[in-house]
Amino acid sequence: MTILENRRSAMPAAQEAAQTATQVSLAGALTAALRDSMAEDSRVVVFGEDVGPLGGVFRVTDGLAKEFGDTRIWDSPLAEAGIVGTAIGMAMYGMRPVVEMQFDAFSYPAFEQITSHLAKMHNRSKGAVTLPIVIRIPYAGGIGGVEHHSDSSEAYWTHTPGLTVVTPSNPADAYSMLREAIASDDPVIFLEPKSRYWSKDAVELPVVTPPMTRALVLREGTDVTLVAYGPTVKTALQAADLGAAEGLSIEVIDLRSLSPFDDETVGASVRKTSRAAIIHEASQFGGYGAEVAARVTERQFFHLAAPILRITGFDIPFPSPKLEEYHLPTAERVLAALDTWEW
Amino acid sequence: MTILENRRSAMPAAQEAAQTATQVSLAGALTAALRDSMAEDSRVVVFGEDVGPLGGVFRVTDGLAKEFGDTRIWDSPLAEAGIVGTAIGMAMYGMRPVVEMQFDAFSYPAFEQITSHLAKMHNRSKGAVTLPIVIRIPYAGGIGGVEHHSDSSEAYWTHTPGLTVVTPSNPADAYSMLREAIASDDPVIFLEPKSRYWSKDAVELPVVTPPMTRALVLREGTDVTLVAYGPTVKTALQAADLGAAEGLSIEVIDLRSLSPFDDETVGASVRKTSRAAIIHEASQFGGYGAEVAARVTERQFFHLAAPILRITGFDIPFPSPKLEEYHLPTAERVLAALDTWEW
Amino acid sequence: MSDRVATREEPVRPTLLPISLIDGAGVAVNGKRTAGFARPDDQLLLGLYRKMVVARRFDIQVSALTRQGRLATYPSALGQEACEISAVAALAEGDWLFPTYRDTVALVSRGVTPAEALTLFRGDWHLGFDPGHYRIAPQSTPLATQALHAVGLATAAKLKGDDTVALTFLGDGSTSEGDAHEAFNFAAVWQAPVVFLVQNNQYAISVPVAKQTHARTFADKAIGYGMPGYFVDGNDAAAMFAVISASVERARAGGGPTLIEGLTYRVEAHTNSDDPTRYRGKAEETTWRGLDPIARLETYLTKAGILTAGVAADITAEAEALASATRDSMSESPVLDPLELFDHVYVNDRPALLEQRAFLERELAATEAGGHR
Amino acid sequence: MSDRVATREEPVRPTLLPISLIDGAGVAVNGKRTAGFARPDDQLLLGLYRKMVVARRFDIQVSALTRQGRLATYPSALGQEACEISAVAALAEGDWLFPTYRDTVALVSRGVTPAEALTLFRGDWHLGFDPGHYRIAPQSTPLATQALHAVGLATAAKLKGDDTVALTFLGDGSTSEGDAHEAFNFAAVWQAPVVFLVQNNQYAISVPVAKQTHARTFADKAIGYGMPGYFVDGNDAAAMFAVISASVERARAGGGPTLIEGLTYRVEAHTNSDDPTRYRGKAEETTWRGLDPIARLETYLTKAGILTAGVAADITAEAEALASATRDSMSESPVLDPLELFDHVYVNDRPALLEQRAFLERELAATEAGGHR
Ligand SMILES: Cc1ncc(C[n+]2csc(CCOP(=O)(O)OP(=O)(O)O)c2C)c(N)n1
Ligand SMILES: Cc1ncc(C[n+]2csc(CCOP(=O)(O)OP(=O)(O)O)c2C)c(N)n1
Ligand SMILES: [Mg+2]
Ligand SMILES: [Mg+2]
Repeated sequence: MTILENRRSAMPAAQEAAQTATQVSLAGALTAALRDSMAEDSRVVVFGEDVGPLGGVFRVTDGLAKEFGDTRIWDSPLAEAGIVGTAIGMAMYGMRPVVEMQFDAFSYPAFEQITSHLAKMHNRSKGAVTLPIVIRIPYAGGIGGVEHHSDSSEAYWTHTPGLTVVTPSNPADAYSMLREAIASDDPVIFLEPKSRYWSKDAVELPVVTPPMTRALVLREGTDVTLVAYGPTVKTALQAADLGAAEGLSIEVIDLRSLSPFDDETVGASVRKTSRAAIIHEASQFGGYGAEVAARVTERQFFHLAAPILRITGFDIPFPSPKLEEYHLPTAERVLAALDTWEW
Repeated sequence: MTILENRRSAMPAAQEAAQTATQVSLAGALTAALRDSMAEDSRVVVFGEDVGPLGGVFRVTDGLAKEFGDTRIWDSPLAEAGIVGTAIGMAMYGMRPVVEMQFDAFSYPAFEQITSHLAKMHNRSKGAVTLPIVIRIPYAGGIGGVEHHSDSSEAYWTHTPGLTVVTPSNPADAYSMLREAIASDDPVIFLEPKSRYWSKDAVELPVVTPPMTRALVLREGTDVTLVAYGPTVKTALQAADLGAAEGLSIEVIDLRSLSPFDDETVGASVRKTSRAAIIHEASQFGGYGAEVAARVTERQFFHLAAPILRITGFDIPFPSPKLEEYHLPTAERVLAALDTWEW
Repeated sequence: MSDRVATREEPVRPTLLPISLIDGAGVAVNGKRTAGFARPDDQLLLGLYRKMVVARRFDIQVSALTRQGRLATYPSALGQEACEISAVAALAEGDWLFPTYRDTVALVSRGVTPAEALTLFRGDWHLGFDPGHYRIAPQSTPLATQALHAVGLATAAKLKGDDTVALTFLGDGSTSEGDAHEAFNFAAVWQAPVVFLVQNNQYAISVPVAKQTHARTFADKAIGYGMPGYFVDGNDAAAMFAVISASVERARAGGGPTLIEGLTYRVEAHTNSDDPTRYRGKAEETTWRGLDPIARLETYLTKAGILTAGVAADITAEAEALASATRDSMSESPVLDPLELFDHVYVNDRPALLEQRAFLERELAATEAGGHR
Repeated sequence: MSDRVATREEPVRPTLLPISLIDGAGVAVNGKRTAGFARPDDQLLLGLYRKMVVARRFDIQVSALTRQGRLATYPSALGQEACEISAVAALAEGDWLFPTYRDTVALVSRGVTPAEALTLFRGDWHLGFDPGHYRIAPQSTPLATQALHAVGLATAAKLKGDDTVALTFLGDGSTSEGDAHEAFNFAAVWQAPVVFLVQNNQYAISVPVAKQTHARTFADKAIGYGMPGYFVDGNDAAAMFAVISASVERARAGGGPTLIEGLTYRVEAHTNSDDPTRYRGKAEETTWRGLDPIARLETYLTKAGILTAGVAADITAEAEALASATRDSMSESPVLDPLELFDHVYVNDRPALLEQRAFLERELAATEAGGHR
């Protein structure tokens, strides 16, 4: 449980003792985080498409409608700009809305509200207005979704100043980071890797993992720094296993926060290994990996023995279910990429 | 006229002789391109907000309503998703719509139509449907616009597979590239640098400049490759002058096409100079410069004597008119950045 | 502006009760509830009945295949056949249809083969047929977006002087999207030859209509755009066909767009991965099964003496043949070429994309040779 | 669904001719055209008149300052004062206003100082006042987007049990945006205490209303959302105030949203950089100047004996004082701190942004020291 080693618990000892570590899925951890945030702070409200009685198409809000009633969580009309726009108004009145976009590509109708208002309101008002809003977006592929259900939209959000963009890769982080996102006074785009929703860990809830803006070294290594986030963290760990078998020591970093980027943690690792690669599902051109490669190279150029590699989706629209396996980066593809370096 | 040196004219000699080079503004060149495309191909239609009798807020469609009548160019209702969405339907029926988004940030309501349909229709239909649509977007700052009127949105579009994204920096390219964009069977995001609308060159119209997907070396140099596009090409040329005065030989490249990227031209230059920088107005994090830096480094790492620098806007929302000068990259800032390298 | 008010005729206002020509018990309706629409003749109704039966058999077959794992997902239109089939039947050959993911039966009714139609949900590619060939746009998933495409296409046809009409399906939930509004508005301002058919099947996944609109009917929305609106019993094929054809023909004649609400019910789950027990009761489902569009037409046509045992057997045979063809076409997967992923991203070649294609090609070759993947 | 139809009362339907209480000649209107609204008492009308005169003087002053180059741009509301001022006057202190770029006079009428209000158009910063302090949202440029914020805020107030109402301005052109539709719909479904005030000033920059909608009135759109709609003479402050206050108070009492169309005219250019001669004739402008909202109220109040020479002088003095204060506040530019560019991007500090701040700080220091910039 390398991931858990990095965590400290903020729970009082008594409370901690009363709990036993159980298997929690990433989706379940998100549900728990929502429940605990809603219980703790009456300003937290949840709305979106199908988040009420149905509990969301991924069941992340399962049971919350019953528990909190329809003044705290409700089904909105079907319109994403409407969801984000009204959340902005609510936040201006002191609420802390957590809204759901049903799938990645269905956040696009809200693009103007997010980029022109959500991201800018604090700035344009010289700090007078804060918008503590969390936009939950299930994203990425790997679940055999038909078109428009597997986009990785992170590059759009991370290029937009004013937004904080985070993505958990495991249940404990899912819980802790969502709670932190809801508590943040900055608007947060909370990207949920849908292919990981059902993956489980033994976690005692509530759990507090390191601050969401910090990247974590999940696996130490000496030869290569492999940067991953969200759905590709698992792939990166697999690649590290595969590499180990071949005698290659791969250090795996889970970014957790895409904006801000943790220059310190990644920089330190790269100075150690002198080689780095980044893996993500989104297409490569202008993808998030470009920023990682560019900024790490800027800062660590003279420590680098080779160019930073990007192992990513191709520069094509996300493929149909039966073809997505050819598009999505795999551990094998990571290893093959590392092979292209002169060692 | 280094720019013109790179051009070949496709005009028959007789026609050429009949023309005299006159001062043409970038906006005027666009008007001429629209007029000539409309005259040549009855499938070309133009619509958008205020493009009719008013001639557009930047007067790019000036006079066209009178010349072609309201079945070829007309004012649409005020709704950007509507404009792009109906353009898609028209293209499916064989038309070649050229639509205008009034300002950069006002293309965001059309984000879903652009990313989920315009960019993907050809792909999803296995090539059965082509969408020869041009979306003209005046972009970037430098004209003292109030909020939402100065965004540089290129990173959003260039990360979207299926789109071609180009931006001219001078009147001759404006004419030739717009005509090429309209003639292209792929959807084209045509970014017009608004601060350059009124800049003039002596150009004989019609003019044919090199294919829009090719980058051009505007100024030869031996010490540094400075990559620019749209509004910053002028700044890059100023920087080259400034550098020359300091004994620094800067090669200036005008990308013209942001997607696709001309790896060949930029790569050749970098192999020659062994140093590169990219300049753009958009904020840096996840900006287009990240892709340039990442891909050029990937391909030319062992030719690089120093990390590729990015001279860009800050990671902040675009500032108010009186503060934009502090945000926008200047020739001095380029020189200062180059000074940070160990030479 | 007062000119505008004074000179423009008020468009037809939607009725408060759905227009009805054959009621739930299969009895012909007369008087006010018909809103002046005449019942299509019995032969035409028999044709609709045949297509509805075939469509339902297809729908049931596909749901079954989905449960067997042969499709990635399938949104059933069971119970909505009166809307689906009447729309297709009301269109002329040159007209265009803009369907959603819900409307696969409409595609098949218009001639798309099961294999072509199910390519999307089988997960082979995003689209399995040539839109230009069938004059059917790709089934749209981003809600309400296709309505704008329909308006654009219809406007292009009008500009060219063609008499093409476009009909687009929309769900009740989709009417909440901004794109639906923009489509209604552009169509009305441009007087585009479009018919908007809102299939009010009462749910947007789990969300009931009461959480979607405060209007009394979706047809009422037409008023705000200055176009005619009709509120119709969406399980009454006679009424749906009468209203849709009248609207299509008015559009064709230059009369502009129409907004039609067909009041129906989504009998099945939203898709196979949905669980309706979480948000609606059995009683409601039972009520609506009792208002079935096929059953009532069967009663009516049988009483009219036109649906004889012989005809019924013939229809069943046709339906079974389609079901069997569907099963066959889904029994073996087509060979997919992963390299085609790169072939239709752009019309114009891109060197960098060809490099990526070559990469995958090498990878695939290595795999065959026992390498990495 | 038929339940829904049967049980819900039909909301008020907009009239076909604008509601009018004082006509263009300054004469009180009685009978049908009042749609049952009573004329506010003369003292209240005098108060509106005073504010309208002051607002217009401010508007003229700012346009003049803009021509002198002291502002980057200014969208004038000249001629729209009856809408602007009635809206502000109808709100209680705790209510919220959601204005657009067009509505600067409304801000000033609500107490925002000229310097604060003009910060945006002077180009100093995107916003010059504290929204929470005045309960006025930032003036919105992306069209119709603010309407959703208004609905959200009003809903939050309702959920908290407060009796706060939100009023948002919208232009005629803005009604075409998807966001306008979503705002109307969310407000109606959630029964949010919101008033939507569409200032139909007949143009969206150069585009006339006829190219924007095919509906007879914008008020007619209310029907499609199941909310009351009112079509009002937007140059008649008496009517505007009566209808807006009634709507605000119904919202406050839990009666949900209202859509009001005020029929008015944008007398000036869209902004100082616009050229109306390209798209409209002088005759039209002259007609509308004849329907001026201030002139008619002046006639009415003078006849009523309540607007005496003394009061008029007093009002003029107030207007001139504001104009003079406006000139003064624009005569010198505030010292702007470029480093503040970095201070409000996030609440939480970001190391990388602090680095960029430090970079600019060094650059500025170098400039002072005679360096690069
Ligand atoms: C823009 C967008 N947002 C969300 C979704 C996810 N989604 C798919 S179907 C659906 C419900 C649609 O309901 P309705 O319009 O009534 O159509 P029906 O499924 O009932 O036919 C939702 C929310 C989507 N496809 N597109
Ligand atoms: C989303 C968006 N698209 C385009 C614009 C550019 N624009 C600014 S004002 C305007 C016209 C608005 O007309 P209307 O809504 O009638 O308001 P008015 O200016 O007449 O008050 C346009 C097109 C914008 N600000 N926002
Ligand atoms: Mg539905
Ligand atoms: Mg207007």
